[in-house]
Amino acid sequence: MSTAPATAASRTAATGPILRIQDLRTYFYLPARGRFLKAVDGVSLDVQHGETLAIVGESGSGKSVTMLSLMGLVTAVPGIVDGRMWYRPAPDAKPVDLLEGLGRFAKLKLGPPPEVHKDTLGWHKWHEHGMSERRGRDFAMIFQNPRNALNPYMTIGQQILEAIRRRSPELSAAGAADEAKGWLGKVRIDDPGRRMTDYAHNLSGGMCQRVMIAMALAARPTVLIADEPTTGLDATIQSHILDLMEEMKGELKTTTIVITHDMGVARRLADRIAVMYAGRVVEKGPAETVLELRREPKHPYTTGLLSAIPTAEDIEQRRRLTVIDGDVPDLSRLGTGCQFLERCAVRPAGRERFCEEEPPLGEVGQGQRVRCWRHLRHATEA
Amino acid sequence: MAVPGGIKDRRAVRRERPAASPGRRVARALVRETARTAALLVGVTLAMFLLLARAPGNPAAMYVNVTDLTAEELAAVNHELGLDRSLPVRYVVWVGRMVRGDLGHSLRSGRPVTRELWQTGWRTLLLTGSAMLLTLAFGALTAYLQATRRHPTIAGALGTFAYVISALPVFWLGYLVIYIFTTRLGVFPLMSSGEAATHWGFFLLPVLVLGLGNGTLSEITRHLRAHLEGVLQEDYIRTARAKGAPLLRHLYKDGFVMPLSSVLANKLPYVLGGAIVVEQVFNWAGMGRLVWQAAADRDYPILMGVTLASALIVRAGHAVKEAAQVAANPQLAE
Amino acid sequence: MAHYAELTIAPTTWGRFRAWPVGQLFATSYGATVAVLLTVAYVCSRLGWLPVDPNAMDLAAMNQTPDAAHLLGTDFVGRDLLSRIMLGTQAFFLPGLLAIGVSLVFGAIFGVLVGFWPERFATPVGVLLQLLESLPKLVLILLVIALFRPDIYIILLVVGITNIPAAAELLRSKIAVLKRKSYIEAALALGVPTWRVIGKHVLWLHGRGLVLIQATIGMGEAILIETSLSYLGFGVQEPVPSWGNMVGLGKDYFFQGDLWISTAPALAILFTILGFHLMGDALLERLEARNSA
Amino acid sequence: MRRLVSLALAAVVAVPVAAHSANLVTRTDGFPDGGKLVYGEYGRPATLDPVTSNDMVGLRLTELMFNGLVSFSPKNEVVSDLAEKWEISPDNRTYKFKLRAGITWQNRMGLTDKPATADDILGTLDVIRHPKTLTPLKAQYELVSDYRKIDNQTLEITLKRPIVNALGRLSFKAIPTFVLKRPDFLGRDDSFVQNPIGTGAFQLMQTSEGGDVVMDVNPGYHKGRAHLDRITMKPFADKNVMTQAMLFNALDMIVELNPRDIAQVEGDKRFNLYPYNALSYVFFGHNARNEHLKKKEVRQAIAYAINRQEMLDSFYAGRGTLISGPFAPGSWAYNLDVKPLPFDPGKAKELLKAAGYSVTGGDGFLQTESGKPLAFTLKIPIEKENETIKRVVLVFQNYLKAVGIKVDLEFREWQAWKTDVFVDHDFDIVIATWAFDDSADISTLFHSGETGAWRNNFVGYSNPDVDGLIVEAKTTLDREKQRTINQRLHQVLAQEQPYTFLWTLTNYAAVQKKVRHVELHPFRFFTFADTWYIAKKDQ
Repeated sequence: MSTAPATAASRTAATGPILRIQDLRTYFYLPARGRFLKAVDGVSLDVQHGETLAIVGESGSGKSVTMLSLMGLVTAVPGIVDGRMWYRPAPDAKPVDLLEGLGRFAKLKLGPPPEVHKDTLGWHKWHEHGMSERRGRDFAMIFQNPRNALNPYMTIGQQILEAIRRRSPELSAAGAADEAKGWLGKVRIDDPGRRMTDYAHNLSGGMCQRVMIAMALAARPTVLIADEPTTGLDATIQSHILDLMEEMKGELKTTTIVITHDMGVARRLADRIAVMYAGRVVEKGPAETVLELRREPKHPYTTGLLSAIPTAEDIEQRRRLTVIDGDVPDLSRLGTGCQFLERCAVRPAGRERFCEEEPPLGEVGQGQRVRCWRHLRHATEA
Repeated sequence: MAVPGGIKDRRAVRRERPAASPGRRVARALVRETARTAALLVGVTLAMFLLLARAPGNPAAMYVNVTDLTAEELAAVNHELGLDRSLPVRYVVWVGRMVRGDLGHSLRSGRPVTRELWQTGWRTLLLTGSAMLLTLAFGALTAYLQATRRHPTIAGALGTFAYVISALPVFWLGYLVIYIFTTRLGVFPLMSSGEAATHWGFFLLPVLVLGLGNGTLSEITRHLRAHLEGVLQEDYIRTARAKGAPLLRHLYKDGFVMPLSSVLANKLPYVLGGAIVVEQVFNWAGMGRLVWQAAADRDYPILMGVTLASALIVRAGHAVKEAAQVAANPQLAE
Repeated sequence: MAHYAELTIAPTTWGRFRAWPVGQLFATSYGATVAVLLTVAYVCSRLGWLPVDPNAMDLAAMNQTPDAAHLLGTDFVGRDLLSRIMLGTQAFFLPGLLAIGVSLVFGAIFGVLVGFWPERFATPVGVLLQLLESLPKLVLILLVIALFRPDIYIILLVVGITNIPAAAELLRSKIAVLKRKSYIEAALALGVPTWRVIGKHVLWLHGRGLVLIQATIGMGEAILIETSLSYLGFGVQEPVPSWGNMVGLGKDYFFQGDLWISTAPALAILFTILGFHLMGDALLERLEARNSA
Repeated sequence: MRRLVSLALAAVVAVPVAAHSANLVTRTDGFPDGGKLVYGEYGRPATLDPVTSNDMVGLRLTELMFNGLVSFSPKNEVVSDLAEKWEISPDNRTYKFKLRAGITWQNRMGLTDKPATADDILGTLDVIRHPKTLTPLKAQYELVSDYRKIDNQTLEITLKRPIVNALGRLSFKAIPTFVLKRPDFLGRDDSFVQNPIGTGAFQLMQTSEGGDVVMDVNPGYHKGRAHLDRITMKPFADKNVMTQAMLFNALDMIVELNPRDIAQVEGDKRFNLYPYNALSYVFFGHNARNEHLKKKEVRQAIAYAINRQEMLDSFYAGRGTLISGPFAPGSWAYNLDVKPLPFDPGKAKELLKAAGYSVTGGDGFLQTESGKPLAFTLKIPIEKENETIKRVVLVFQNYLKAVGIKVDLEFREWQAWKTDVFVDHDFDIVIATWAFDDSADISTLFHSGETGAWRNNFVGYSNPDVDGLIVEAKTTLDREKQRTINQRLHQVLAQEQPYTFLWTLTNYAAVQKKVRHVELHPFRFFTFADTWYIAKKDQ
């Protein structure tokens, strides 16, 4: 695969991306149906230092599973079966493959029908050892519905201190407590001293999410992953959380990956955007180009997503909302060819026959890639 | 774009005083539990008293050879034992004394009931307690291995062992164990001959038999495993793993303390019953033999004392459960 | 090496059954065979089709190990062990069902009462249940036997009653979980009459699982209690056979090397209870798996 | 005095034979002192003092720790104990006892060499007779009219009427009444009951929480200190485990070996077996109030229908003797020429047909013409270790079925069984054991006047000439005359069969070979324990 051209040079003096996911495949086996659920089917993504990448797509597109695979939190069987994840701890350090050695424990035979041989015990030991060192140090994560994500049996203070202790064990008890209060203050929680002794059920959803953010950032991760951070919160709290995240982005310059289905969130936070559909990346590129509705080239799915957002004008004239008809495909019954074909409204005139074959994620200019024959030349074309 | 000063959250304002410390929460739970136990004890002792009064037979037989006495002599004996007074009077007298800690004297040995209960009771408690701990420990270990699929072979073996041993009747298991370990291998001494070494050897066998063989092992293991699997899917466990925090620190309260304490409270009466059988086979001088003799002799004070003691043990089980669960789960206390 | 491969054809019910984890496969089939064997033994003994007359004594052939005449050997007065073991099923079959029935019915009633109307029923029912639980079982049964006849129905009735708290607690905690899921409130809000909600949603849909557990574990427990009591001499009395009193009589010959007399009935107890436990757990896991799949 | 017991327990006082013998002062048998003996008992003693103790385990312990005025020789002759010598008045009613010099109470609880005086002996009698003292001895000593102290060393006891074996009756154990909480009577709340002081060869050292009773040698014993240093009693709840404990050298002796284990212990060269014939016998009691059982032919038929020798051989390995009448074979009143009814099912059927049970019902059991079935319920008490009794009753049921009599077994809890049998007389047949001290006194068993509630004639048997014989036997003083009357009674009852008389079992004590010179008293067991010894090398 060609390396992405250095973009937004000013912000990223790095020679290469902080994180490069290459051809990641994460399958789940459904014994009742005897088939694989291909949640992530060959995803490749890059993230530059300090940059915020937004992964956008409907639920069931595999965006969350991609991140869970990165974090090593996928325990379902057979889990990660193929791919590499190059991670560069510091801008100038040599990249390390987080999935190095996967081949010894899980062999994937792609041919229809796909087969996986997995040494469960060995995989488990390797997987647990490999990732557990980096979680909470290099990578930190924030989750959806924060109140359930906080441990109901431990006070807020204990949970934040745990993250701080893991990062800097040398701190004294008082020092750690002060830092914890500092972080609570930074995420705009009132009276942090008293809050330390509260439990998750004493706080509101918004407050819990702030605690989650404080806890994640307290670990000073090099990469922060936010999985639908604002979903489920009501509008006002949602915008406060986004403001907070924007402020943190500016202040700490942490590389962030945001997973969301809400284009508004993506527009607010993202430098680059990747659109995922049916376990694959169908478009990725700088936020400006991807999000501009009328700018071509663009993947029909992205266009559908953008046009589904009602503008003020639409509301005024009470126009019917445009919808992408059809439904998200069943990931255990994916056929060959372009996955978006049934729902695609803009089939390339005269070249529909190409859609029988799945288009590659081809370069269409300025760091932008699209997986659609409307913009790519087919090998057989003259 | 600075966010206006800290957002006052409606929910936080409503609760003024700080969350009660675990210690105070446990204290409140124990007070509630003692009150409930007191009410229960009256009910239990009254029920047993009525049952005893209706049961045929008369303790006088322990004292004299009844068939040699004339009717008046027998009446004199009954009067001496206080059996001729009306039922309500006897109950009120008993409760009156019980409240002051005097459970009366055993009609058989003349020793105060409290001493008889204590001398035999602590052995039964020791046996039942350690057996209960063994059952819970085994169950927790097996459930953890099975739920986390860590060592499938060991987990499978322990699981099968749990199923087989808890289907074995404990009264037969006791004999089998004695036959194998003592008669054939001579490993365990059959009686404690005073020195500490043999005493512990003598103690280990009944605890093992009651701990593993009381018939609840497989049920407990399955209950713990189902509960643990549920907890492992909780969001906060995923957060804990994302934070790289040690899993057990986040898991132990909801995954172990809560289910184990409720299993302890539910299964304690059952293991206590099993202890009665094991005591007999292993010649363990516990409350079992006391109950046996007292029921046959209609030794009313001892029977009432035993009813009180076993009700207290069962309630103690519940108190431990309440205390543990309130200490672990802050939401329970409010 | 675990091996996962996609089936090209859609799985049939047999395919789905085969997909069950091996543990559950063995457990259910083992449990089913035990249940069948038990019912066959019970029916045969009821109809009197037994290999040898269970009460025929032969003082010359006491405590014999299994041979041609007596497939499982003879007991302490020379009676055939196999037919007595088959007859022994009568000791716990109906009484066991009675005990389970009692604990289930009353357990359900109390469970629903406390589950749905905690403010009104929690304390009165709670105190009653804990009263039942705190009574010392053994002393209670001793006195009941003294008062009435040592009849196994009465004894297992007492056992059933003392098991009500466990069943009630099981159902109450299940209702508490269901209520948090708020679809019960939704059904009530839609105007579905309360008893239908309780009947269909709680008792039928979710109750089945609990009934299953209580029935299998309950039967296992009923057998264990019946045999323990008969072993101690308080349950089923001679000449009616029960696995418990057969082990009890056999134990006295244990140390003299005649292990077999008590081992045969003990193994019968083992395999039967094992069958109930395995089947109960396996079916429960299927039920839970189906709910959460 | 008789006592109906469940089969695990047995009788009270023993048989006297009138004879004098010199009393030993110092131990001259030359046996070594030292060594410990640990013995096993099935069950625990209620109390440890001779007055309130009412179970065999307790009685054996009091034999070690206490002394009576007189005791018995290995040949069961009355010998001196606390009383050095005694004179009997011509009318056989007044007995003057001269106490042995130098008898002291055991040095326990603050007592040091306190001499035992006539006051203590008479004080003991006061305590026994006091209404507030609940003791089995009260009935036994109601025949004492009065007693007085002559001086510190001599006392006189007068009986209401002369009886044949008076001396044996006066072998109650003396207790130091001055240490009692209340000097005039002994309640079970008195600590003496669990912490006794006596004059016996061994004194209580401690009772452990587990129920062990540890007794050390009493250095000041008036017959010279016993050879053994310590005797410990360990209670067991399971007879099989007790035998295993002995086989594993955790016990040196078992008082009453489980019949099933006799063969195994006999084969083991480490142990000696000492048989002793408890004066008791086992029988099936038939309720004479029952319409079928009141006919003599039916009762006889039952006796003919069962093969007692086969039962004795297969269940007790033949260790016992069959009896034909209401006396234990060892007793002097047993009529040897009355043979037990033979096993003859044919004769049994004839008797039943003669008694009018000619019709055989559908179920194979006999009925009268009017269709009343010949069916009985056999009530048996539930006890923990009654496995042998179950064998006997099952086989009994089987034998009777062979001759067409239907028997249903009904097990009842022990106290409920006694209420059914002794108060409501709600039974057809029962199985039980009579245990005797004076084997000739069966008066209350068959006399028609003794059929009320809690009376010994619970079967309700009444036969005028049997009543006559009983009264005659009770009133004669002449032993020979009493023997012929009893033998006549034996003959009549052997025919009348109010009971189906079964057998008297031989009990066996198993003792480690290292314990030597073991003499056992058939009933009190430890009477000669002071002469037992353990060789130096084995201690």
